[in-house]
Amino acid sequence: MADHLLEVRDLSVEFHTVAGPVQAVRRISYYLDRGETLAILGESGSGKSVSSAAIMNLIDMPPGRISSGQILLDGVDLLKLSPNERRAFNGRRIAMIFQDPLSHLNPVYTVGWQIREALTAHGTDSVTAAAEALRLLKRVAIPEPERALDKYPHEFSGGQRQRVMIAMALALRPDLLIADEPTTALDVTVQAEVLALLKELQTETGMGVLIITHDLGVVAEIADRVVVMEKGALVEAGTVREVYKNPQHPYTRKLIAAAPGKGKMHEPAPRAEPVLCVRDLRKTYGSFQALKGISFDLMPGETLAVVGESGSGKSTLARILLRLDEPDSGTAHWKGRDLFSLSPAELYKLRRDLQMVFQDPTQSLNPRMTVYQLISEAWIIHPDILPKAKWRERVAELLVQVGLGPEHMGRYPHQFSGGQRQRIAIARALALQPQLIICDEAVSALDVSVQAQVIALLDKLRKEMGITFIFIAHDLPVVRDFADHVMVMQSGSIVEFGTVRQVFETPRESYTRALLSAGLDPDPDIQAVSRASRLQRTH
Amino acid sequence: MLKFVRKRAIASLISLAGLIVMVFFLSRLTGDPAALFLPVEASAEMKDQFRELHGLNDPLLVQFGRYVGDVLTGDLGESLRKARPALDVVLEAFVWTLWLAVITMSLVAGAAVLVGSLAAFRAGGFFDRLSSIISLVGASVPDFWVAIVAIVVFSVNLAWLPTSGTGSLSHWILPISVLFIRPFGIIVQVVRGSMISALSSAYVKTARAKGVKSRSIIFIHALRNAMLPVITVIGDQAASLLNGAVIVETIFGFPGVGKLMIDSILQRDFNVVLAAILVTALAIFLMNLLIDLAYALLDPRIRH
Amino acid sequence: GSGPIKIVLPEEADLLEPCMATRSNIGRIIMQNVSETLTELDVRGDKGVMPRLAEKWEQNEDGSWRFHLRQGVKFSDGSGFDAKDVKHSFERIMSDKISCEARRYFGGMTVTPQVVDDYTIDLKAEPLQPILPLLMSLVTIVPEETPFEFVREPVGTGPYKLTDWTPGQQIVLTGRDDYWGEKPEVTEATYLFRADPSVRAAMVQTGEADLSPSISQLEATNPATDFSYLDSETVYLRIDHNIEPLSDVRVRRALNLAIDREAFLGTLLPEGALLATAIVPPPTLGWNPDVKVHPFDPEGAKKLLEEAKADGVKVDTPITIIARSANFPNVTEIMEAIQAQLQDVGFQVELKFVEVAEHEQYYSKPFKEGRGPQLVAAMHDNSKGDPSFSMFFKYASEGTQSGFSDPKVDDLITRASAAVGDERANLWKEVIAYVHDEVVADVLLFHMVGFSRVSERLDFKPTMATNSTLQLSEIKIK
Amino acid sequence: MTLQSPETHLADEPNFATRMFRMLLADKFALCAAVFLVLILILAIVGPNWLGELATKQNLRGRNAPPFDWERGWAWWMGADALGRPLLARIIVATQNTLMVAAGAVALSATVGTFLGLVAGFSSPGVNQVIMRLADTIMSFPSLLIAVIVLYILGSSILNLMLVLAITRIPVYLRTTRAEVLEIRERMFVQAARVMGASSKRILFRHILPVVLPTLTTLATLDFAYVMLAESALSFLGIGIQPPEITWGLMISQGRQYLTNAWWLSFWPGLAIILTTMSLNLLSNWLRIALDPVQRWRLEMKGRKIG
Ligand SMILES: Nc1ncnc2c1ncn2[C@@H]1O[C@H](COP(=O)(O)OP(=O)(O)OP(=O)(O)O)[C@@H](O)[C@H]1O
Ligand SMILES: Nc1ncnc2c1ncn2[C@@H]1O[C@H](COP(=O)(O)OP(=O)(O)OP(=O)(O)O)[C@@H](O)[C@H]1O
Ligand SMILES: [Mg+2]
Ligand SMILES: [Mg+2]
Repeated sequence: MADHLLEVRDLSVEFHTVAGPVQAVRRISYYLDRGETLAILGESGSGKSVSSAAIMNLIDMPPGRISSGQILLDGVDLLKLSPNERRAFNGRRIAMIFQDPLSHLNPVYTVGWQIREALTAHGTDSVTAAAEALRLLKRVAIPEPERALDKYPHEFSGGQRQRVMIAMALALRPDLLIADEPTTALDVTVQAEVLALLKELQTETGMGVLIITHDLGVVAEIADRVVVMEKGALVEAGTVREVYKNPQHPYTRKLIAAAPGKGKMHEPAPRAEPVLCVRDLRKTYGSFQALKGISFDLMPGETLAVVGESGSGKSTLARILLRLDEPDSGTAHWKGRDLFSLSPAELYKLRRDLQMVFQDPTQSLNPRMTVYQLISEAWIIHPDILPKAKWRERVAELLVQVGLGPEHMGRYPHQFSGGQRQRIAIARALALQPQLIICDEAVSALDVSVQAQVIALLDKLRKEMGITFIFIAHDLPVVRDFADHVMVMQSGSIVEFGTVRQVFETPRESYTRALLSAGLDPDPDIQAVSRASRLQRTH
Repeated sequence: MLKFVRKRAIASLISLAGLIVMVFFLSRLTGDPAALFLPVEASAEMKDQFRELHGLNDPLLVQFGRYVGDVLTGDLGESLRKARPALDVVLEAFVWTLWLAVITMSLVAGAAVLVGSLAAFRAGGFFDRLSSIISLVGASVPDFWVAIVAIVVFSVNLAWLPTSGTGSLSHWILPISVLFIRPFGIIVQVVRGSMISALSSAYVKTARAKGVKSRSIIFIHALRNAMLPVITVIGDQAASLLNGAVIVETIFGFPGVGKLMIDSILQRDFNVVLAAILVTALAIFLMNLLIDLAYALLDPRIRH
Repeated sequence: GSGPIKIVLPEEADLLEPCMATRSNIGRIIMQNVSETLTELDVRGDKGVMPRLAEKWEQNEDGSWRFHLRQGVKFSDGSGFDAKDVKHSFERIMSDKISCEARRYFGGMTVTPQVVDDYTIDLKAEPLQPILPLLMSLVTIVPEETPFEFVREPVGTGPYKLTDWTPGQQIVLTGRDDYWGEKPEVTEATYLFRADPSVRAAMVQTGEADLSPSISQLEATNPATDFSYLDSETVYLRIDHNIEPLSDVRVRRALNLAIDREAFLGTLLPEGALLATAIVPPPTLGWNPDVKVHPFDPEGAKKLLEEAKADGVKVDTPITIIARSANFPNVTEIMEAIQAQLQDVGFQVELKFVEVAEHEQYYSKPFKEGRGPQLVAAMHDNSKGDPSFSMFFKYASEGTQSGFSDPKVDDLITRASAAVGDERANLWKEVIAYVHDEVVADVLLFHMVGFSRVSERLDFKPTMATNSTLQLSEIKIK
Repeated sequence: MTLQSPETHLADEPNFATRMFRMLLADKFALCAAVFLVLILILAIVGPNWLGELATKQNLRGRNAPPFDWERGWAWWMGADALGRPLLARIIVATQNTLMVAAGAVALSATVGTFLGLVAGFSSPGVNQVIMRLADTIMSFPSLLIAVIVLYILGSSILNLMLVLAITRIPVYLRTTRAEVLEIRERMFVQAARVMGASSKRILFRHILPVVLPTLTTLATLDFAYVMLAESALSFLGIGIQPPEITWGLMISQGRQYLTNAWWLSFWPGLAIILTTMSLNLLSNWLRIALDPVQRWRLEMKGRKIG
């Protein structure tokens, strides 16, 4: 027994809310051995993050409470340690990659400093730490790592931040790594590199990895065993192969069935009058060119997927189109009107038509507003959309549509899981009944079953209401199922633009091909084969 | 950066000029210095001669023109009562005040940040309650109480410290201690509040996950994020010290600018008032500039 | 013995200009210590005007005064003292190029100094000035070279010279070896300034100072070190007779009868304070012992008010007492008590506290147009021994603080000012009685007392003049 | 200001008031503070009519009567002042003026300062520069001089005094608010609101202000003490409230000279100021938690037993 690296026994966690205690985790037990990777799969909001936070001793207690259980690391019950003993464990023996990188990085320190601190906090001298920090940033493929060390978190793209988190967690080569959705914001090529890095470290140090993910491909690629959670409880456990090939629990079956990338590809309608014409958009941050002349057209009612390298300027493009940032040059015409020369009053009218779901759901929700207030704010701002009497009803409806419940209306953002927050953000965007929604990694934090539901919802809205989507994603199977056109971006430029079919079946550019081939398949067997061939190629 | 400072300097000079113009005219609406300089029994003729002598009989605009002319040549006029250049009088006093303010505020800032942060770290705990009570009493106790009681206890009864005056290092202890109390009380509370929010941020969890010591979590991770309102309030408190710690200066016979300013205002010694305002305003403008630079230094998101 | 001492004063001198030495914060330091005068008023005994730099003086035929000066006197800058210095000092004081405060004592007259020889000088006053020798006790003598502008380093013939002045901190006077007179016991005096009375008291107690000429009544608890002294300040309410209902003498009398002056003594005021019957304190020439304090008679006051009302005087008009905050200890309480007492007999009284500059506007002419009936609470200081420094200003029609105009008063004041000897005393007595009993010009309240704390190593009794002159030579060291 | 439409509030937290009340019960300190403040408020309203007479009745023979003399009426329990007036009664009567000046000055300066700070932090550099230099100017204007000028020109009255004190306190709120706005406006939820088309007004008041508010409340409660004491300093110099009006500040300044002989004269009003400040601060600390959804559990948990 004691030879397991980590053993969780009978763990239950509950949270206090006004409405009474919420059982987030119910008596779950699992173990993890040295050198092994255990994936926790599960529905969004099923308690994955909470249970791993319990291992890190990061649940706010109160309002949270570990109501039962033991967490043994090498036979030592972590729950019984004094704070000081605990501190020595954190970082050095157990490290964690948080689900939500932006809010988990200290905004006022450079990332270099923050990575170094992980080392110096446990006694590394500062010279070594500096060298190590640089090495780590290189390992997670951050461009220009020397300069990146001196940048602040807000100067990075979503995926880059996530890599900074990873670098920080790996700094001390912990015995146990808890990775909470570590690759959601990474494009597939970078994702592959990061996963390879994890594997490499694992063979080097015998690190145990507890990976929380909803991406079955990632599971197939890296995990040895899986546990599946639903509504706070553990419903299934086994080796990856067993679970994939022969799922026992209905939820697991549903999950595997919902894996995207199997549907019919869209056949876009013939090109008509575009609603959005973007011409030669440029943006620089200091001397760094984030966008180098972006031009494209967007047809009404179509879905344009934007895929590409992490840090290639996708979010920047979205922010500029919504006038959250000013471009250096270029034009964008929405239904013939130049977006960049609108007066504030015109802009206000237009806001209603153009909506966005932000890449970082936690930060984009006002922490002081309830879900109801967050969603209904749209109608306060644009009072003609819905009479007040109907607000409650409509909020409930929207919540159900995105897979939440009306009972969530009175809760605040911090009381939700990452995926749930993302869904609130989607519901908020839908509340305005816009004509264009820019979804910046809007479904990346959702488990495949919920993801499928949300995608279906969006697709339905697209068909019924003619909503146009710009869908920024790195999850190629989802793109394949949902998009009409695909735009591939790399370092600030568009490298390929075409219909889904064209891009997926006859990619013209080498980068696109690299992307497609780096995609992971949910089937562990297929994935094993492709892994082997990849290894061969590199050797 | 340089451009920012230059713009700022120009704007500051304009407001400084505005301030002086305002004070010049407004103060002259508040009474006749002749009546105050001369005894009540002085004849109208004497008063008139006094005014003539000091150019107070000219139309206000003429007086103002003359004043501006003098100021541009670096002459801030003479003190009516002291028959000395107003600027000399003010600078002499200002040096004392500056030292008093700088020393006091450094002590206050250090102590208050320490106490406030620790209180926030265990909000609701014993130390928090204790420090709250102490700081709130400090913030609301009349300073002359403390001053007089301190003199009675430490100088008269215990004979440890001189009652008042200047001269040795020990003369500074009581005034600084008395001045310390109120800003300390206020800043502790501001630090505490700001730190409570900062400590509940997600990045604090990251730091804990990294195994960072509580001390660094408080004083490195959270504190810097909590500093914006804190330095603002420190600045405000420093400004009120620079503007004169009147009570303390009065009681301890400290030759600072606060008492000078009060006396000059009450005696309508306009040139001294104007010079004093000019000097303290310059100091305060400069301090605010430093504070604004500190914002940018503390929080990279504010840098433009 | 002899040695240095430290004196703590409430207020710093902003100038040490000899011609401003009549201002108490300046005079206390330099008067007779650094700068001397020709004559000097005896405040300890009753010798009247005594010689100082003048050895003797007499009145010439034409009414001018001849002063014979002391010989062998040297200024602290080494130059000798002679008649030209006196002439220069006088001209300097009277000059319009410099606002010397001492000049106010020579209002309404022209005085022409005439050097007779090195040590004799004639002063001719127009109109004739019987108290010119007394006035000369206010004229500080400076060397002939002194410019017509304020100096900050006084040069005088006194027993001390200024050796250090650190503004805001201290002033040091050091004894002179070449002083013409007797060498005082105090070799050096350091003046410190503390505005707070309890701090001043504490400083003497801890030995940081040896003498504090003014501490508060409340601090004066130690009979070994604390002394009270009549300090020549008189508190009164100036009545503005020009405005109804104060224009009616019955109303003014009622005001006087309504106030229970006795009740203040030993409560809000020290035991030793005197009830005033004149604007000048008792040792002054012509102070009239026959004038009796208005009795406390609320019934009488009410009756007078009713009478006045019956005659159509608008006694219900609200009257405003205007007082200066921090004018003297307990001023707010005293004024509040007076207000209450006046209200008790049926006056409508409002109370208004103002700061110095504003107070001055109410106190001195020209009075504001459209003002209501006002009582201005004020404190007047006369330690000069002669009422002429008060009477004209406070009671003559032309007086700057006078609230009324009465030809008889004017006439009496003019005559008294010109008279000498007993006649002068009698005329002043008459003025005082008439103003108090017939005109009921104002509400005279108290002659104040001050408290000083003197270290036990010193032998010093403060006098009425201590407020304005603090002669170091009078201080003995035990 | 559409700070918050009450309907939405009611809609999602139907029992807002009871919830707040329960949270108040959960914090003993805040509860005491609230009770004390309510008491003060009641005294402020009824005080002058109820005890006005008693508080001005002079008795020179009973001057400076010491406190804790249970033989006499309750009004004398705190002793009597220099005119023999019962201190307790005077403190009660003074409550009204004191609160009027303090609350008025604090409310005015906080409102104006916060508003200008929000505007400065959220508008063009030009406007920002103007507002900030204005703040610098006020800040370097000695408050005493403002007092002398305003009170000299406009005459001294409670209203003018309030005005003077308010003007001098504007810069703190202004600068604090602006500094916070600079940071908060970069937060993602503010941008999200902009995407929805929220007006600057809405963003400032609905999204940014609530985040700054706790700091401002802390400042405001401390300023209460500041204002009351400043007012006492002004009285002492003869430019503040003057007798026969009374405020706690004036009582303190009148008792100043008796500090070593009859401490109670300035002690009780001083204590009143301290207690009021402390209550306000405890309440504001409570409010900070009660209004912050992330912290609120601290209070809600206390109500029921954990476990
Ligand atoms: N502070 C809190 N108060 C109340 N409920 C909470 C709180 N924190 C989390 N929960 C609830 O606990 C449950 C588990 O959350 P958790 O973050 O572990 O989900 P998750 O499995 O990580 O989901 P996701 O994949 O969406 O990140 C969720 O239903 C959430 O609503
Ligand atoms: N404020 C900023 N200052 C400097 N550089 C910035 C700033 N914001 C973004 N960048 C840089 O611009 C580039 C594009 O960022 P953007 O967020 O658009 O990437 P992205 O395509 O959305 O990537 P991801 O998929 O990782 O979210 C990145 O390399 C980032 O480092
Ligand atoms: Mg999660
Ligand atoms: Mg992005």
